[in-house]
Amino acid sequence: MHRERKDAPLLQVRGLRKAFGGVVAIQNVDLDVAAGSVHAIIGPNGAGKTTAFNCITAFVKPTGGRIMLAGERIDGLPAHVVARHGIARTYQNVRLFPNMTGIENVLVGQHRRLRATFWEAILGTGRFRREEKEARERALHYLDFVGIPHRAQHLARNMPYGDQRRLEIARALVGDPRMLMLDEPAAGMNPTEGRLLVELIERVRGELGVTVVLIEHHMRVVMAVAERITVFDRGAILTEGTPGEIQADERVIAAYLGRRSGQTGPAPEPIHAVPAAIPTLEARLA
Amino acid sequence: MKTKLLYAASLAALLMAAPGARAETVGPVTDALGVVKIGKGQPVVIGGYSSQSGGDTNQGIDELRGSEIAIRDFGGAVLGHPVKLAGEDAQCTAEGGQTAATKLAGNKQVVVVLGPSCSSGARAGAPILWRAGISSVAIGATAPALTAPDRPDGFKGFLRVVPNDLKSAAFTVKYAVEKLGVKNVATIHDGSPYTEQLVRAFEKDFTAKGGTIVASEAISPTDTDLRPVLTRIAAKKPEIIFTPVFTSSVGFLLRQKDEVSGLADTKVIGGEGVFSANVIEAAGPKVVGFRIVAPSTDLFSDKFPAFVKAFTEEYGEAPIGGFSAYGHDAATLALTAIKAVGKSDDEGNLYIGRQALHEALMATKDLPGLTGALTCDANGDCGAATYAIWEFNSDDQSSFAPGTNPKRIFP
Amino acid sequence: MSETARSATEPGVFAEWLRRSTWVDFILLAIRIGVAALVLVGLAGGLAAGTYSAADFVSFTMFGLTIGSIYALIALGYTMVYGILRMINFAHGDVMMVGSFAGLFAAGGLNDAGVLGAFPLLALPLVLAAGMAAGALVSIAIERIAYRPFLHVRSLAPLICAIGMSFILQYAARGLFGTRNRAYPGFGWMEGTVSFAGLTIPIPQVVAFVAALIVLAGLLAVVRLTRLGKAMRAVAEDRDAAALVGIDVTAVIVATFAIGGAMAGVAGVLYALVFKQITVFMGFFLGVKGFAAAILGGIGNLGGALLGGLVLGLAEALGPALILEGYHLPAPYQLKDVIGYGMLVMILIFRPQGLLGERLAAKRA
Amino acid sequence: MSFNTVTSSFKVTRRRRSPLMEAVRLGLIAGAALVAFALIGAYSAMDKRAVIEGTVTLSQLASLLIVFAAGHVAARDARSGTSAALLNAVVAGLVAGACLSVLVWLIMAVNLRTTLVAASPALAKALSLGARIASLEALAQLPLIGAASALVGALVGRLPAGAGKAALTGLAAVITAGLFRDVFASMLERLPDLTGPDHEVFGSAGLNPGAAVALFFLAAAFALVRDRLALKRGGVPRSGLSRPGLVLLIAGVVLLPLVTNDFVAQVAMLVALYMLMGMGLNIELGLAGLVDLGFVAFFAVGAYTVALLCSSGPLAIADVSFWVALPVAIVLAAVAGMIFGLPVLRVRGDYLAMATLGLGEIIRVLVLSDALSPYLGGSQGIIEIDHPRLFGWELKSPVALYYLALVLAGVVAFVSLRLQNAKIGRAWLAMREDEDVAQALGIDPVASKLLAYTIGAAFAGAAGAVFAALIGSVYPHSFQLLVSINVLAILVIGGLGSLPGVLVGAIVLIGLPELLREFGEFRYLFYGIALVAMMHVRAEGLWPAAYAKEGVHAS
Repeated sequence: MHRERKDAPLLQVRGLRKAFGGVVAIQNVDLDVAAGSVHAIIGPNGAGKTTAFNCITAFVKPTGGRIMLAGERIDGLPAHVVARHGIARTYQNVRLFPNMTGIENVLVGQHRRLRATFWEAILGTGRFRREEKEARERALHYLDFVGIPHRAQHLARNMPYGDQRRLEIARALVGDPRMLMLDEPAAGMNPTEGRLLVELIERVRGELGVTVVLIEHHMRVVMAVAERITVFDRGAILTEGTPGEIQADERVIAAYLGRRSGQTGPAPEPIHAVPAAIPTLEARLA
Repeated sequence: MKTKLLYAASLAALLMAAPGARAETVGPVTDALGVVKIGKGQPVVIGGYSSQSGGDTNQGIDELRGSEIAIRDFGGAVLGHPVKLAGEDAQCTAEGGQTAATKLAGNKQVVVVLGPSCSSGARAGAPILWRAGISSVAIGATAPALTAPDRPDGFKGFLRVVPNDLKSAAFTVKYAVEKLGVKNVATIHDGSPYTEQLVRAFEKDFTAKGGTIVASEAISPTDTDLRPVLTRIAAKKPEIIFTPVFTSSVGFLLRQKDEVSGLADTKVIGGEGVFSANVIEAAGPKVVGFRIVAPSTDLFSDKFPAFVKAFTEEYGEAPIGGFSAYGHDAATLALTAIKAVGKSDDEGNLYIGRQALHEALMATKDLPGLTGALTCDANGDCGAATYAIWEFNSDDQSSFAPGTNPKRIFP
Repeated sequence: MSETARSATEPGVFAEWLRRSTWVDFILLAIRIGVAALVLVGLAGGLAAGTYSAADFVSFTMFGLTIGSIYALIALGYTMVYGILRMINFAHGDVMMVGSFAGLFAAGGLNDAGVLGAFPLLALPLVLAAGMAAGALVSIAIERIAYRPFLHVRSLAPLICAIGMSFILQYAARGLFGTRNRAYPGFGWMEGTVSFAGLTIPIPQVVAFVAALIVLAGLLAVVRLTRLGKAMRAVAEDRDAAALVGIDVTAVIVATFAIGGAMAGVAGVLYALVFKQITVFMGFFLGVKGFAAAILGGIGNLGGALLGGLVLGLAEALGPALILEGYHLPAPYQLKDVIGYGMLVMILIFRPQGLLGERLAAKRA
Repeated sequence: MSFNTVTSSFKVTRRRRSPLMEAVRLGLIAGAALVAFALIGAYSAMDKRAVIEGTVTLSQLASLLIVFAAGHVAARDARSGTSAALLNAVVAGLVAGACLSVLVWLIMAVNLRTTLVAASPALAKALSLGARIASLEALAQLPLIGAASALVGALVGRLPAGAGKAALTGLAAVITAGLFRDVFASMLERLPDLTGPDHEVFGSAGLNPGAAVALFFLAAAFALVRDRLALKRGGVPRSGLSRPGLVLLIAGVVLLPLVTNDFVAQVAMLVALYMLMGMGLNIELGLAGLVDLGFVAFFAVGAYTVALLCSSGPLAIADVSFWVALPVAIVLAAVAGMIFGLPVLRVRGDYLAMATLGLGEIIRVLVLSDALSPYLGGSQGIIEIDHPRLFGWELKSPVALYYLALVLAGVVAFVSLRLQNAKIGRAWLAMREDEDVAQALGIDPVASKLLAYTIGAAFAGAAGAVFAALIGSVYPHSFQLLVSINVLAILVIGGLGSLPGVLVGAIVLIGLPELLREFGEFRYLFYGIALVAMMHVRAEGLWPAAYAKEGVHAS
């Protein structure tokens, strides 16, 4: 029912502002994410990237501005309604249901797809059973899609970190979102895992046709997958452009460097990563 | 197959569980409801159920302690067998009464049961006991319906030593109308079945005699500040306040009454639940002038102080309310009846017929008890039912002694 | 460009509210309106009935402030502990009962020793000290048994343990001290009354009210000015971070419990002085009321605890006269708990941060 | 002073002390426990109940066990050799016994009773064990008995594992048989009399001494044989409950009321009722994570609905069959759940606990009030409720009503299981684990909580309906806050989110205390101690939900 034109923006953010008490976390954020694209958000720690994510997914209430998904306003709606509009997300520090198994986690992700009513569940009707069976198959399919088919019966909290990240993506994808928002999906991953992640994101966009927005510090990953990049700095948008434009932008490098000198614990990767990412990008384009 | 077996088994169980005592002959005794045989040297088991936990704990513990003192006063034995009181907890709820009664009814050695404290428990419990052929002598269950002439068959085995609410209410009305000549009365109950019922009975009687109930208020037993409700009452200008609530509430009421303007001259009349030394402690100096409706014990006034003394020695504290005396009387009534119908054989075994015991209990006449002379009527009301108005005249707890403090002022 | 687009499509306030709201919001609004209507109709009816004189209402207010001071004292202890641990100490009311009994025995001892007669002014501090010491001890024991072992696990264990401790305290006290009502001694000078604005107020009630203020001031001083207070605030804010910067979290929590227990002891003794008699079962529901007062005022906020206590007391004293009277209900004071708890529920639903508190409920969630 | 004794017994700090000091400390702890036991009046009360007829009373047994445990612990210290360990135990026992001696002496020498009501001459007499009160002999025998008991405790600990366990099993069997005399005696009454009239197993209060000795050896032998068999099969002797355990438990639950008496059936009936409520709260708390302390309100709604619909009394609004009233009660309780749930469910955690507590109290006060008494009977309740009829049979006996409750409990368990494994059950679990994330996955938190609350309320309503039919009358006094606390405790003790846990919890918290109903005045004291102890020993519950177990093993 929602057919997106490839060129029209799927997500439109205008004048977004969020203040915690007197502290302004973000202001004047305008953001357009094209349907079917992979859009990265980068910026130093504390630049307001996750706050913007949280505003879009209704985790926090924006102080001002508006957010539209496919032309419909979604700001101010409760999180589950936003989710029902087709936004799914993952979290900076993985938030799975730790005491549920892999498949259970993915089944929860299908919550709004399942139609069987409460009474059908109690009576165990044919439709309910068919639907449950189909849901399980679908869950297994998505576990397979993200590359952890063997984790179906493991408790989420007992899985290795990388698998937890993948499980989180499977849980988000299984609900057929229009837009998937990944908050630092490559955090804590080694280069091999990073490459696999790039591949996964490509497939998400390519095979499933889901628009992807990601926050990422690993420039290798960002430059490999993003079509457009928005750079945040100190709560506002510094600039936006294609990976090539961003890499050439003096202000971006300055922002990273400037932060580096003033801050105690920023992401170590970016400074070296920005130049190092170029071959990867070229390889991809070629 | 398995399920069928189970079904058959449960049917069998249903049949077995079906009530109905049959005539039985054991030793020298034949009885329509069954016979309890007590071996040589074995104790005579008397059941008891009262509120041992929950909100009415004080009263329930008091009652069974009263019964224990009675057994001691009886020499601790009847017909050469020691007496054992098997006290259970009835919690002052219907389900508590039912469970305790079921437990007692399951014990074939239980001869008679004392209790319970509350009418709700009696309503659920007494029929269960009677189905097992066991008579019960209630201590604190005062609901009139329990001994009404049209009560269901299940309550035939139910007797009580505490007079029912109607009697005490009627006496209080008589005092208010004939002696005090008051027209406007306020009442307070605390939401317990006992106080509510008593207050309603009083209101009905009093209105019938031409009086006016100017305020009919209720509090909760956990309330500590009664001044708002007293202010409300004061606005209606009653001449007296009738409130059969328990010790804590009476304490707060009397202490706070004088802080409310307009009630200084209003007398408070309490119920027999506070016929104890503890109300003196609870109300402090304000107890002076407080009147209560309680059994007239003048015939046996030497007994009561002795009872309080024995009680205090045994349990470290004096009775908290007035109901321990009924506990004593219930036990005395039961033991006297057992003594009358028990038959021993040559080997020293004791046999007690249940029907015979019930008849002996019902036939009680002029038995001297702590609360007066006990006489059972055809419906199981055995209470002495001679009431008096007592007035406290000293705030010294150690002075508690019916006759001196509180002093009988009517009739 | 975006500026003009925004202003052109800016919907009205109502339309905006409608867009943002879900069915839950509609129902909550309906409840708000319903409750407000109930209260207003009752209020109008109550005032129109004219049962009470203005003097009566002044009296009601005074009664409310008295019981409110007691609630406030309990709430102060509650709020200290809750502010730090974010756990309900279900046994707090029973700690108060223990403090009350300790005060009673101390008073008995002092009386036997002749201290009461010789130095009547010394009696109150000594009795209070006994109550505080006992309260603090029991409270520390509760911390040790019910809270410390479960500090780092998210479970119901502390709640269950605290309920268990509440039973243990009540019934152990019943076994040890007996069931009877105990009269609390007055200390000569406390037996009198003072006249104020045409009212005759018994001195203990004034003492209770003043004590609530003093205790509040003392606690505020501790929390704001001392090292311990600083550590407490740090632990309340973030336990792990506090530990990282070298604060002995366990010691701080123990100290908090001790202070909370001591406050309960004060509440117990003052309660007994005002209401003159105590029993072993008196603590539980007073504790619940105290907690309600703490929530009402905004949990974790000391001033809020005082305010909440007074408001709750006033609501219970005035509510039946003002609101229920309007519905001509029989025995309206039997329903005063409906007003008290009703207020608690309404506050929790519509203003979980309480009258003065910050939005802790949401923050914690 | 009294408070110090209570608290000091809990102050178990792990500091290195010399073994002897450690033994003295243990002795003092045990002594404090003994003194507290005596001073709360429990000793005197339990002294009236014999465990072994004419030999050991319940209070003596409890005291012996306390010292036994102290001796056991004192001798456990790995640093010392056997003789030193035994010496430690003896010291601990001596000290513990001496504490009691001091108490006896104090009771007679000083009047403690103005403060401590139980410190009576009667207590001193009971503690003098037949000797002249507080005589030298009486005072001296207590430490000696203590030392002996502690020594036995130490010896049992030092026995080879199998033998020690067998001894403990034997002891446990004797104690169980003695404590639950009424249950076992009623079972024996139904069996043909094998032992003859002169060899009764049970006396009027407890086991007969001969039977106790026989039982001890039988149980010990059984334990030995079982362990041998288990070892032979190569398995480690298992403790705790397993799948066969569950089958046995269920079989016991179904059959026990058949082979015993009405009292056991009555207790089983109460257990089944609490199971019903427990499963309701399990949906709310175990699955959806909603702490509800006002649960009893829905129980009351169910009970009052049946009362109003099935009573032949004056307040009845209809006189229909129980089978018509039951669904109405369930639906009304569910509706009540929905009405209350809506506003309060936006509140979380402890706040929710308090909000629901408030709601429960509001309902109780309203039901009790004079304002509503023309409709609900006020404190006089509603009486003369008809018993259910089934094919012309009146379900009246506790056994019949027990099976009614059990069938309902079965249905409810079935529904719970089905829901747990459906979309809504997963949504509840997800909400409990992480509400924000669940919401971001499209789960409407209020709607799914509300559903949990409504279903929980419906189950409680069913329990209330059976309750009304069972008792035949309803009074507001039956719907106290305590009921809610009881149900909550059942869940936590049994294991949150676990259906078998509900069963186990109900048996432990409702069934066992009922069998000791005669000690009602100490019921809540022991209840409180049990709750605290349970949380310390096994906080995840007796029968944790399967996934929790899996987690424990895996991590």
